[in-house]
Amino acid sequence: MTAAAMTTPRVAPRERLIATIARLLDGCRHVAVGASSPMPAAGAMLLRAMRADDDAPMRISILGSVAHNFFTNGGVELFDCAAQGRIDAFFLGGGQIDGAGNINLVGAGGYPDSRVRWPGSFGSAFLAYVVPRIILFREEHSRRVFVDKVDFISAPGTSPPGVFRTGGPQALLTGLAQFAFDRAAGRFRLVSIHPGHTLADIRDATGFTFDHDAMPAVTPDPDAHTLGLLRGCVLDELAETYPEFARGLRAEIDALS
Amino acid sequence: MTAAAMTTPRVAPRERLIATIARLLDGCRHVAVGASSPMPAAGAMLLRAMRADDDAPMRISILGSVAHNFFTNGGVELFDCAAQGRIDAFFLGGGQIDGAGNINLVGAGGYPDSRVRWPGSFGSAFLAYVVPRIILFREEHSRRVFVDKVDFISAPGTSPPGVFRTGGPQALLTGLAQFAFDRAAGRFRLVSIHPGHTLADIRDATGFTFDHDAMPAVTPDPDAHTLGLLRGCVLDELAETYPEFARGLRAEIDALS
Amino acid sequence: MTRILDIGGLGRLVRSGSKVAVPTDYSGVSMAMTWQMLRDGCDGLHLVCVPAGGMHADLLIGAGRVATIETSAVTLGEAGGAPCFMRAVSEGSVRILDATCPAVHAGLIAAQKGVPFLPIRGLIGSDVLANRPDWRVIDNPFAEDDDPIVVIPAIVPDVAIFHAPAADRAGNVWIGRRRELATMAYAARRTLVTVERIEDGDLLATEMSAAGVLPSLYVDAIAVAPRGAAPYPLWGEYAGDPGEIARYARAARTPEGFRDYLAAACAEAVPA
Amino acid sequence: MTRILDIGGLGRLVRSGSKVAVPTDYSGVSMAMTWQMLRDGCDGLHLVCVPAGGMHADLLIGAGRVATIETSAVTLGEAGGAPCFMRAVSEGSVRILDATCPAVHAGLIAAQKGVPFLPIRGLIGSDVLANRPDWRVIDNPFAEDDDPIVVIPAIVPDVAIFHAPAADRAGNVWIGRRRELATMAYAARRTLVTVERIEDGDLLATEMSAAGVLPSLYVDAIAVAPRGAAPYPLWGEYAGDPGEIARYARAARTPEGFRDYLAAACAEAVPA
Repeated sequence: MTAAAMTTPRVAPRERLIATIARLLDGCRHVAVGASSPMPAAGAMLLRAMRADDDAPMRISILGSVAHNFFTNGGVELFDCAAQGRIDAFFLGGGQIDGAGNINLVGAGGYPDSRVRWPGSFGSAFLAYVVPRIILFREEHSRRVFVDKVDFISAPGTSPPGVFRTGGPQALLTGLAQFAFDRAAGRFRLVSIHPGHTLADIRDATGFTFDHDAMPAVTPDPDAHTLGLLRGCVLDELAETYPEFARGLRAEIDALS
Repeated sequence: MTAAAMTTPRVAPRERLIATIARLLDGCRHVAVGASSPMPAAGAMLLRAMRADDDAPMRISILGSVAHNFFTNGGVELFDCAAQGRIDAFFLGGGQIDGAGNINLVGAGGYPDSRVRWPGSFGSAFLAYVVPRIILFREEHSRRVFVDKVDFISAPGTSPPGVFRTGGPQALLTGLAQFAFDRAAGRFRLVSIHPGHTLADIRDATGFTFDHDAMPAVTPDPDAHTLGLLRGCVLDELAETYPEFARGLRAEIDALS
Repeated sequence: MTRILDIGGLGRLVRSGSKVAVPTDYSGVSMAMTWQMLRDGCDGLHLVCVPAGGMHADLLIGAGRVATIETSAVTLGEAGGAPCFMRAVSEGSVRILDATCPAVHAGLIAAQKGVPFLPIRGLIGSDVLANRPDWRVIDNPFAEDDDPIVVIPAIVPDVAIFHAPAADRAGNVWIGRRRELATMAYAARRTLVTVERIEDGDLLATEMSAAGVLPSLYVDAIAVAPRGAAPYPLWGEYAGDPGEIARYARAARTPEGFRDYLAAACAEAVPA
Repeated sequence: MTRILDIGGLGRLVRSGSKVAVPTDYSGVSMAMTWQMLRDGCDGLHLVCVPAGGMHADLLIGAGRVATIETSAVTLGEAGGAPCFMRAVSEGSVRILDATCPAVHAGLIAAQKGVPFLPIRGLIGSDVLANRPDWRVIDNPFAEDDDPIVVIPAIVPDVAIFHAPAADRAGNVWIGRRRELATMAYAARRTLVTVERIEDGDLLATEMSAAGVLPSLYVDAIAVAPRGAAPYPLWGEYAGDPGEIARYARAARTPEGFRDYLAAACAEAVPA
């Protein structure tokens, strides 16, 4: 271990994910996140804090929040706004995600009388088509989630030529790794593996095949400045909207030292 | 002249028109009138005053007015509201009106470079289809206005079967007479002639043929109670929105005595 | 003319078999009317969630009142999945019309505009579309090349039901920026609203207050129901009670637990 | 990020040949920007009146700045017809796209929703439709029998321009119930607003004020222009000046009278 590495502060896994989300959002002017999405919100808030000196600060719209709500035209405005091209990034998850970037928020094992039923597709069947940078985010990285073929397509990963589509998946972030989505190929490529895991771990936990380098990169840790922002103003800001989540993250950070 | 007739107050021509408009609106729950339509507004206000004791008072929406504006969704709400079937009556005029109930608010003599250009169709090309009781109102009764065939159809009087249409012209009121519109026949029928005019006058001034009884009725004068309302609370109310018009009408009334 | 009733009178205006539109959890759910409908016994409902359902939908489904649910999702948010909904869908005891949020809005806006349909992007290639034979794909008539586009038929609810902070005596309702509540009312044949309070003034009197008003023209009847959205929050008025929603989520995991919760909650929520 | 400029800076953001959307006479016309555009010399405009035009449209037409006008009407209201408009149409010196009010709204709402068109009832059998080859009639895909329905293509203005009472420093604009102003902004590539004043507070801070706000997200630049709608009225702020509009109507009856009025008014309206 080098001296430099020794002075690097220790990082909680969720801090690394939040910092990765911030990187994935780089260049966005307006990011929207769902009502119950504290990790994406944290990543967006972190990026905004990192860019506080820019003359065009990034907007963050948190659905269902009062404090982070720039919308005044009711529930339809998010979708209209996205269709107008005014939302650069949005996060989607899924009970199942397959190697072609299809996501399933509806249920597993048959339809309509699914063996396991999830809440439903929400806005995914629309937003995945019109938001340029869809980030698929699911912490649980298992063969239960990452399947060869989803049982129900809430939103397809790609569309054939001739189908209107200005957006789609760009990245997939999990508790184990970060992938990029190649829209032309309709496949994921492993970008980096989070510290402490191996390519074999990823393969074991993933039910679909994906492209990767022979020696995949390791997901970088956030630097000290970034961590300082995250543990300072970002965590404070987060606590206003997601008090429970912020408490949990703070406890995780405290446990590091 | 009978004693009864002698006690009937004298009536200004525009008071008679206003009272006729009130009769034409009988049974309406919601009447909308254009921004510059004091006569229709006066008729609607008169009917509302006559029905003040009803438990379901009639609504009047005056476009562009602040005091008589029940709308909060911008300029589109009138049209949405009409399409929902929530507006029972609306008034349309026209630079030309023909015997098939077609109206022209655009221009005479060629199109687009009309010899005489009028403002334009406004909402007529929509409202005439979806408001059940369209009342065509034009004080000037001349062959210039009432033509055999309009030069431009802003809104047709009737539509062929298969064309969605829940509304259309029901009556035509002019400075000389009142007509009913027969939608099945696509023709006007003379209902009554205003006092002081003859069938021959109407024929001379009308460029289209119309149905009529051999001895057409005379448009009745408003009774004393109705006139009292019109000259009292209705004129006061009218003055709030149409001060110029109310002043003129009051002068006309004063000149009677 | 908007009628001002008590909650019992409002409940009697909902008929069995009706298509009922209700808002999403943070928008102004009338839990007061949910309890009243559960007491009144109307059933065979076609529930339209605008655009997603929560505890209100789950309760009605659990009590067997819902024949069809049309929604982009049903969830208890932080408290997890909606147990009765998930059970009923898996058992096939409720018909599910899976949608996506903007498609629900599009259907209501079509009704608002008196048009038979509204076009919407997205959806093509999804199983959401594949399972909605009542939706259609047409060719964009303005495109030079093939450009398929989905069209959503108008959704005309028999009744729209929601909760808002205030109304005035004329029946104007303050909805603030929750304009989907207005869309529901425009689209519906009848609109029933519970409010925290009825105010003496005219909500249309000033430009400031008028901007957030659903005019009485679209409101058939109102009842006062203090804290009528709880345990859901009401914007600008009170926070939600996630503990109560979590308690419901735990109870409703079994049909028996649901039954007990329902009996206790109905008894408590509506004083005789 | 909304920029706060002076009226000259705002005017420079309008390019020749742009499709420019402006509101109707009682909705919040920016006469301040009309004068500025007349001074700045941009021309070849495609003017979209939402949904009808008045003195602002007539001035731009009279000054030869308008190549195409898309509108349901142009009128000076009580002061009669719009002289320059009527003259230009009769002479064929402006291209007129006659519409009907809800069709203009439909085109903008289609742009708001990112769909290529919106359907609309009415119009069939009218010469309005007959003279709009850019509109289409399709078969209602949900009808069992033939049911032709008109579809209006999206109207995407390059720039929307209007006047409002107030904005805050973040660029949120108070539009009250004049929601067509929001529709214009949603639909347009760029939105420029003149306001009576800029307020220090946050217009989104309270539910009451937020309900009538167009968020800064949709507002590119703002300039302060006191009495910027005059001689048109501004709701909640000041009445119109019908005498001035009548004076304009009389002057504009001849090209010479128009020219004199324009020169005097431009000089007066925009201090150097």
